[in-house]
Amino acid sequence: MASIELRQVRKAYGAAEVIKGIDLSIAHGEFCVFVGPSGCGKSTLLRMISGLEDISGGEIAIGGEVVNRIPAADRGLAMVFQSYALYPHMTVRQNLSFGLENINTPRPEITRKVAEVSKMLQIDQLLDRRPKDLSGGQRQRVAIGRAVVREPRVFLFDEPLSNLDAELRVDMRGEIAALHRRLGNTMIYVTHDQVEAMTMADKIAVLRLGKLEQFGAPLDLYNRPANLFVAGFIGSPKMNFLTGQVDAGDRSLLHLDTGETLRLPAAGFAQRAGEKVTLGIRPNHMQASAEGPVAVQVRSVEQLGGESYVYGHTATGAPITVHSPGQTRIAIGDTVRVGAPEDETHLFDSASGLSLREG
Amino acid sequence: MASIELRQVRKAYGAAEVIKGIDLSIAHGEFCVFVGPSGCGKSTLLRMISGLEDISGGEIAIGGEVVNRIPAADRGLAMVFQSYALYPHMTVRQNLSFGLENINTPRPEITRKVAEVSKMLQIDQLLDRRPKDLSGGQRQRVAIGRAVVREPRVFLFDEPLSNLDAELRVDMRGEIAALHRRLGNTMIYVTHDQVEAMTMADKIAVLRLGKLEQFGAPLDLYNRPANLFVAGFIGSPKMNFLTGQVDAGDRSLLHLDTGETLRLPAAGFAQRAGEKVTLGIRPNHMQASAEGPVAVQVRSVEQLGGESYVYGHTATGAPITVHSPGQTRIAIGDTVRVGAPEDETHLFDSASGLSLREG
Amino acid sequence: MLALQRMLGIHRLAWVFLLPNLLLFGLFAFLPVILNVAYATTGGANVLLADRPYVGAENFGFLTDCANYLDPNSCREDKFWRAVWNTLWFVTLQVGIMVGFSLLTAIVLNREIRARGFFRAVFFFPVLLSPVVVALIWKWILQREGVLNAFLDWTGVGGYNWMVDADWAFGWSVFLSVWAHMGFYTLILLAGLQAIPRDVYEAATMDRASPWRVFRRITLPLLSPTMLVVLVLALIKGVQTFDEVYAFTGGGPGTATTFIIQYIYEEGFAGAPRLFGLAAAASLMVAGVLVVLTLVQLWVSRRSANG
Amino acid sequence: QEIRFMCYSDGNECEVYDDVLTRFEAANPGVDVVVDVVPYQAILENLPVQLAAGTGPDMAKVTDLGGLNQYYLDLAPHIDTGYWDASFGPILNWYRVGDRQGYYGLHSQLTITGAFVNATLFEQAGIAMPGSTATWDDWAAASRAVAEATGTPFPMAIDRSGHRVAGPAISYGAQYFDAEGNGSFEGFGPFAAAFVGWNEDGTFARDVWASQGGATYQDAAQEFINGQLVFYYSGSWQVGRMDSQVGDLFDWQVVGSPCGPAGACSGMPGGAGIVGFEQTQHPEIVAAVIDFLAQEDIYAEVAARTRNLPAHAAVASAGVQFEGASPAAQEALTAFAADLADVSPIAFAYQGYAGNRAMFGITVERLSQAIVGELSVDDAVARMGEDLAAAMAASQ
Amino acid sequence: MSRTWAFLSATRGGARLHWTDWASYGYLFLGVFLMFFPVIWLVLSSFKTEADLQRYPPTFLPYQQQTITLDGYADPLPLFEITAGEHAGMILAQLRRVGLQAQMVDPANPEERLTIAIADRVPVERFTLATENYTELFGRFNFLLYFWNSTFITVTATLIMLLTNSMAAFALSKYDFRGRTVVLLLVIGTLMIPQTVVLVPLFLIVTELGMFNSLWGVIIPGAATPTGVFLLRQYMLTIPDEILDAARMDKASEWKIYWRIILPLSAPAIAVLAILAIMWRWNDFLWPLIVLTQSENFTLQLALNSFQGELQTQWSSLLAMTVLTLLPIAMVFMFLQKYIATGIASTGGK
Ligand SMILES: Nc1ncnc2c1ncn2[C@@H]1O[C@H](COP(=O)(O)OP(=O)(O)OP(=O)(O)O)[C@@H](O)[C@H]1O
Ligand SMILES: Nc1ncnc2c1ncn2[C@@H]1O[C@H](COP(=O)(O)OP(=O)(O)OP(=O)(O)O)[C@@H](O)[C@H]1O
Ligand SMILES: O=P(O)(O)OC[C@H](O)CO
Ligand SMILES: [Mg+2]
Ligand SMILES: [Mg+2]
Repeated sequence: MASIELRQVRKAYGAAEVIKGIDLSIAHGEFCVFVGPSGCGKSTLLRMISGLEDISGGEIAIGGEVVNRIPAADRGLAMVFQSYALYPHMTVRQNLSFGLENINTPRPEITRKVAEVSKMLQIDQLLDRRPKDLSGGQRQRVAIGRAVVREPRVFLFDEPLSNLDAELRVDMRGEIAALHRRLGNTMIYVTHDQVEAMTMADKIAVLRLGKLEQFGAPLDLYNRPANLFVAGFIGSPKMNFLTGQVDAGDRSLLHLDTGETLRLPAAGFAQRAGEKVTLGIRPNHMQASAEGPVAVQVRSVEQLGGESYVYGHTATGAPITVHSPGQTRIAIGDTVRVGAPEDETHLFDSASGLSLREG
Repeated sequence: MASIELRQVRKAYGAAEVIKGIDLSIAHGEFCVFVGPSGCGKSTLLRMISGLEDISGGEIAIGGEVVNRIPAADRGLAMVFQSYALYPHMTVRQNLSFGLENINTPRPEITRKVAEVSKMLQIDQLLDRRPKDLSGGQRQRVAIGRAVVREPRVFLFDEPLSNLDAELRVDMRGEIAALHRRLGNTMIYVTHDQVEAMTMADKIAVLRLGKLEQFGAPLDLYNRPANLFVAGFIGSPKMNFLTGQVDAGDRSLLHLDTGETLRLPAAGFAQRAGEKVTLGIRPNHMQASAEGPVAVQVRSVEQLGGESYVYGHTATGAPITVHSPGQTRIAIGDTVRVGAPEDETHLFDSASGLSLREG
Repeated sequence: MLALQRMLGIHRLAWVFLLPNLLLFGLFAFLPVILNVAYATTGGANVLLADRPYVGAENFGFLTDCANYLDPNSCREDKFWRAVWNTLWFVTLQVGIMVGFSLLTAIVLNREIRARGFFRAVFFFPVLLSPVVVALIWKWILQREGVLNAFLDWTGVGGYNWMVDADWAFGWSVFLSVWAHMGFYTLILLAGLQAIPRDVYEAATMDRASPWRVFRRITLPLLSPTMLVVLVLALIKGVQTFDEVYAFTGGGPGTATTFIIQYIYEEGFAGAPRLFGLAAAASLMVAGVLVVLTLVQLWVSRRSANG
Repeated sequence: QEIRFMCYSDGNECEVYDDVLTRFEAANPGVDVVVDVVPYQAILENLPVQLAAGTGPDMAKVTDLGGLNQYYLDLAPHIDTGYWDASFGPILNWYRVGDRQGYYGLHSQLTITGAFVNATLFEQAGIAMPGSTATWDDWAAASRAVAEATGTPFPMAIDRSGHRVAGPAISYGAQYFDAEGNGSFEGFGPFAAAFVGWNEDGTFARDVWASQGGATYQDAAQEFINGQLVFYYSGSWQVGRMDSQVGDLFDWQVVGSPCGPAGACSGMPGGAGIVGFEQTQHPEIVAAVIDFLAQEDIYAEVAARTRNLPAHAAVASAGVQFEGASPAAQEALTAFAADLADVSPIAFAYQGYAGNRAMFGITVERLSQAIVGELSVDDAVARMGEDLAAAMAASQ
Repeated sequence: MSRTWAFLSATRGGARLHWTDWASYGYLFLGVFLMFFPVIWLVLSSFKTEADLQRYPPTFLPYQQQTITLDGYADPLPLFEITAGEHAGMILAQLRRVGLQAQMVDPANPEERLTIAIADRVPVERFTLATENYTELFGRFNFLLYFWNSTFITVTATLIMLLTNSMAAFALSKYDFRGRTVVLLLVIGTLMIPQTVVLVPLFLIVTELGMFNSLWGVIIPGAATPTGVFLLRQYMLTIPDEILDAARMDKASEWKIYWRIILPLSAPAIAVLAILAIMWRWNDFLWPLIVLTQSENFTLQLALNSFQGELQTQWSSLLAMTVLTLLPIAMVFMFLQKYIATGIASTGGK
């Protein structure tokens, strides 16, 4: 059993506390993704789970057993380092087989597994090269291979696909998912890629400044973000935020700071009259139409071919992104009016940032 | 002037040729993005332009002057390394100011510029740390800062945003674009991110196995890919390909290998009767509808919240991806019929892979 | 090993790695030093400690009995103080020159040059020669009718009797010991240079650093662990310079090139009677000074690593 | 039984011993005498330590004759002491110290200091050589004149060794012993002053004494061999070298030791001897081996083959036909042997004095300092006395 | 010529020479002259006869006077060229020299005796290698035995030293434990006492342990050199800890990490230390001299120095022996120096 339990885990470098008491419980066989802004502590947390980093406070349990004092080598995990940390003096083949040799795998089996994994990662042509003779993406794949080949009870991946091209990334995503299905082991996966997070995760943990902001299934996070931060962080491009004040009388009317007025969803949110709130609308729910309640000054337009992004800002300067399928005819400098279906909006308390969603 | 001209540039490591004769001409002030599968030679090409890597054959000219024999330091470029290559013994501040000191920038100006750049990259809190005390993304930002702070005539970026979170990445994209506008200098940018490539580039160079496959404006590449490879590589998810044979009599009828028959665009392509061709349709142009001509067996479905992907395959096993806005109700195991508007399809010669587009 | 590792825990495991070396050390390095202290506090000319009378600090007193430490002639043991001052001068010159040239050589040899192996060998070969042979070679070259004078005569500058001139003899001693040992430090520095990742140099190139600045700001700081080895060893070995200069000048003319180890050697081993106690006491005084100097070096290097 | 003989060579001595000892082995089945040839440094520096630690060899060839006395095996019980007394006489005293007055060593290699002269240079200059009673001053004047006339760089030279200057110093009045028979530098001043003066005025080759330091030994044989030196004061052991290396370059001859103002014309005897050590497991065999080497025929053979002056009275008086020696060498060795008669009793006693090594060292160091100007002659002589006092105090 | 020039004037990459390359080559050739010329001269001198070695002014190449064997004369006669007088320009053989005159004969006409002033003749010399300096060595003592002893001592002591020192250096550089600084200071501290001084105490200890006159008495104390620990530790400090972390994640035991990661990555420092250790042990003289007194245990260095007597040193034999003992380590150096250039070009990561 390889469930992972974090209890009030803390980490400080000298005076600087970078992990500030995290509670997290990952069930056996679960695929958990860590996301969060750069520098929020994802890698640190991973290294603490792996046993490479000392724990300043709290407890980590793997499979029910507290592992605080168990050395990294004995925790039965494998890890892909963000910086790869390949063995520079070994060939790709040796990099891949080193871990297997350490657990006394018979030679033929090592050969078989290395062949299998290198094929899966499309590095089978490179087995006799040293890391220094590889491209960045090839190195990254070796790093993945080194962890994968050992089939441990827990995998820790630290941004394993960041240097791969889109196609390869899709392939690798598929391979990792397949591996997860086949081995049924626990995986913790750090990524900055929204698509990876959303598609691979059973659960996503959103971290920020060393604290856990929300932990849940991907669509839950997307559909019911617990606070402004999660709402802004999950989903790309970022959710648009409009601040305003709930009408003193009519709880379903919102007076934006821009002076414009919007209708709020009739139910589902617990806004009180007169409260300062923030309305969140995802770019792809923004629709440009003549009747849109909010005027947006277009600052730039990105045409991706199959879809396009319009960037602009409201009268008070709040940035607004509109994402629409196909290629758009809106141009820089235009003023467009936008709006969104009421049931696709989110409402947050402006002061605390917490979602006002009920239930 | 900082135009960059590559003429039949080649690079071989011993017997292995990794750059196989590339001709490319980047105008002064242009923002050129290199894309291509991992290991195709992007970094190598960048390093050759920078002067860090010897050129096995051909010529490189910067600003009209052949620089083959000019040492890297004298070429007036700045580069963000894929591996960062930060100075491990210097603080972030020193890392950033080193280049300025080398060109004898006055102290106060160094201080000012470093402050400015570190603020832009959101690393102003970290100026007194050493690289080893930074997170991966923070290191990457220092690497960007080190190049940016010097404001050279040409920038070379090697996957500079790969380890940043989505929001930061959007910010940085914006900053780099702004920098480009402000300095008006030439930039070469390697990325695996479709969005970056499409949104930032004036021109995109698509590389594959050391050769240039296509070079042009982003939407040109998207709308008029020169061959199957570019068509598949630009745009994410990948374009769907269906192989078949043009009807012996009616040039606008295509008999797919699956046995199904499709209508081809009436004009714009130069297919000949009886020719073996490949039809390309982007996932977001694929529409699931009862009348769709092609039957697809659904293998998996990804729900991203704002959009969803359906993966499946045709009767002959060709993979098909359907991208649709919103959350879909198609489930694994379903068979759906799909089709696409005729004018959103691409046609390629199956044998050579070249586009059959006319003009 | 894994079992042992679990039993001890990683931090105590360090001692397992240290054990074989510490055993050897304890017996063959520390113990002799302890015995040395015992010798320093005993007198007489007997070899076996059991036969030697305890004299306390008498040996130290004898060595430090001086009216004016700057004037050896005013000291009871004038030879010791002459040797001390000579050594001091010698070390200052020799360590500076040697480390400078070793570094230069290592950097040149680390470049992408042709026939690297040959050139490395060239600079290392003198290290392989025994001190006697080193001295012999340079005596041949520098003697009154030696090669150098033949050459100088030929150029018209005219020869010179180098070996009877105290200053020249001293200068040539410095030269000769640099010549003989430079290869040693060059080799160590060469290995140290290899530990600097190449991509950092590439970054510096892109940052338009001049060769000098690359050296100052990249090479030197990143080489500092190795530089520390070289500096500490050069200092220690410099103070302990003996054989080749002894074979070269015998310490002369007069006492111009008599260094502290020669004093120790002649008092304790070569001379008659053999004053082991005096030699041991002198060696402990030298060691004491060296310890202080080394601690200063360590401290400086740690400070520059942090600051 | 295995006997270990630690031997050092100046030429072929150890080879010759090894060879003649095979005869001893043949005569004494079961005995194996192994000759371990070591550098002289091992004898000088390591042997005493090994002896002190009880790990010394059974026998050795040594030069610090009196200094190692405490470890010597007394051969008396195993030998015919009468024969030894008759053969070696007073030389046996060199191995005796204090109340240890036994029979300890076979003096295998007798040496005596004396001068080599480049006869060809004299001939070229047309100057006659001073006679056998000539003084150091006579020789200095003559050598200077020859050097000047022939353009030779150096008139005279003397090895840098306390042993070498002992003879001349005695001729100048050095006493070397005080009233109690302890070492002393009484009377050394005049020679020191004269010698420093000669070094200053270029009569003596400054290079020899002034280019070295400490107690290191330095000879001037190379200068003599190259014809750059008129008068070279060294010793009988140089004959072989002169013979083989001067070759045809010029004629040289041995003139013994000049006389000094104190009346003596003394050289200094010396040499090495073979001794046994008390630590040995087989004292009687060791004694037998040494006694075997002391037998007249063997001794004569070894002396002839190693071209050493014999210390054995009978062998000496019979004369030795040195093997492979040219007529010039034979003549030179004979001249040296004849010079033994002139050796002053002080010199003889000094060679047998246990503290002489310390005194040799002190002489060289301090005299050199005076020559290079680090000390005045008076200071140097005073320091010599102090050094000696300190050394004597330490070795009590 | 132009090819040589192209070879010399190009860096490895093939690009044109930068001024720093010129400076480098200049420095190197100066180095060859200063560092290597004396060594070459030493080698050539080992082929000179003892008499030639003493000659002023010294020659670079070994020369020997030519001789001729003539009928009627038992020994070969030395040849001279006559520079002045009526026979100027002739090559004559000398019978004997008497004072300032020499009796000579014309080899073409051995009957007639000529009298020549010695100032008018110069010896006819020719480049000749005195190979007997070498051949005599082999006859003189058991070269192979001493070679074996030296080799055994060198190899064993070097291996023990490399193993124990690198283990200790690993502990001192990659672990944080209490007492680390103390151990480090002790290690460096022992460097301070000159070897000459501890020779006697060390000798007593070795004797006490029963290793006197045994090769192990040279091997074991020789392996306890603090220099190696210090050198290796400082080098190991530069190996990124992250690679060790990766190995720990790969379930490598600490021993495995030492053996498979640290050792190979320290290859340059290990190579340096190996070269130094081999050189130290091979050239070691003072210590074997005191521990080994029996000829069957002698090393080459002891044998080499047995040419140093009290009054005379046979330089020709000593030089020949020096060159012979130099050859093996010179070859070892050439072999090992390659490994000095196997550093971490990049750490295999970011
Ligand atoms: N020293 C070398 N010897 C042989 N092949 C090498 C060497 N260095 C790089 N290569 C190969 O050259 C090719 C191009 O490498 P390059 O680093 O340019 O790729 P890239 O396009 O930057 O890839 P990535 O996106 O993964 O960074 C790769 O296939 C790589 O394996
Ligand atoms: N030795 C250290 N001393 C002080 N602060 C440190 C040290 N190491 C890391 N940090 C800080 O801890 C924080 C967390 O770092 P961590 O590497 O876990 O970030 P991350 O979430 O992985 O970021 P990224 O996405 O950029 O890789 C960062 O802000 C970093 O600056
Ligand atoms: O002064 P030394 O050392 O040359 O001694 C000379 C010898 O005793 C002569 O036999
Ligand atoms: Mg990280
Ligand atoms: Mg790359």
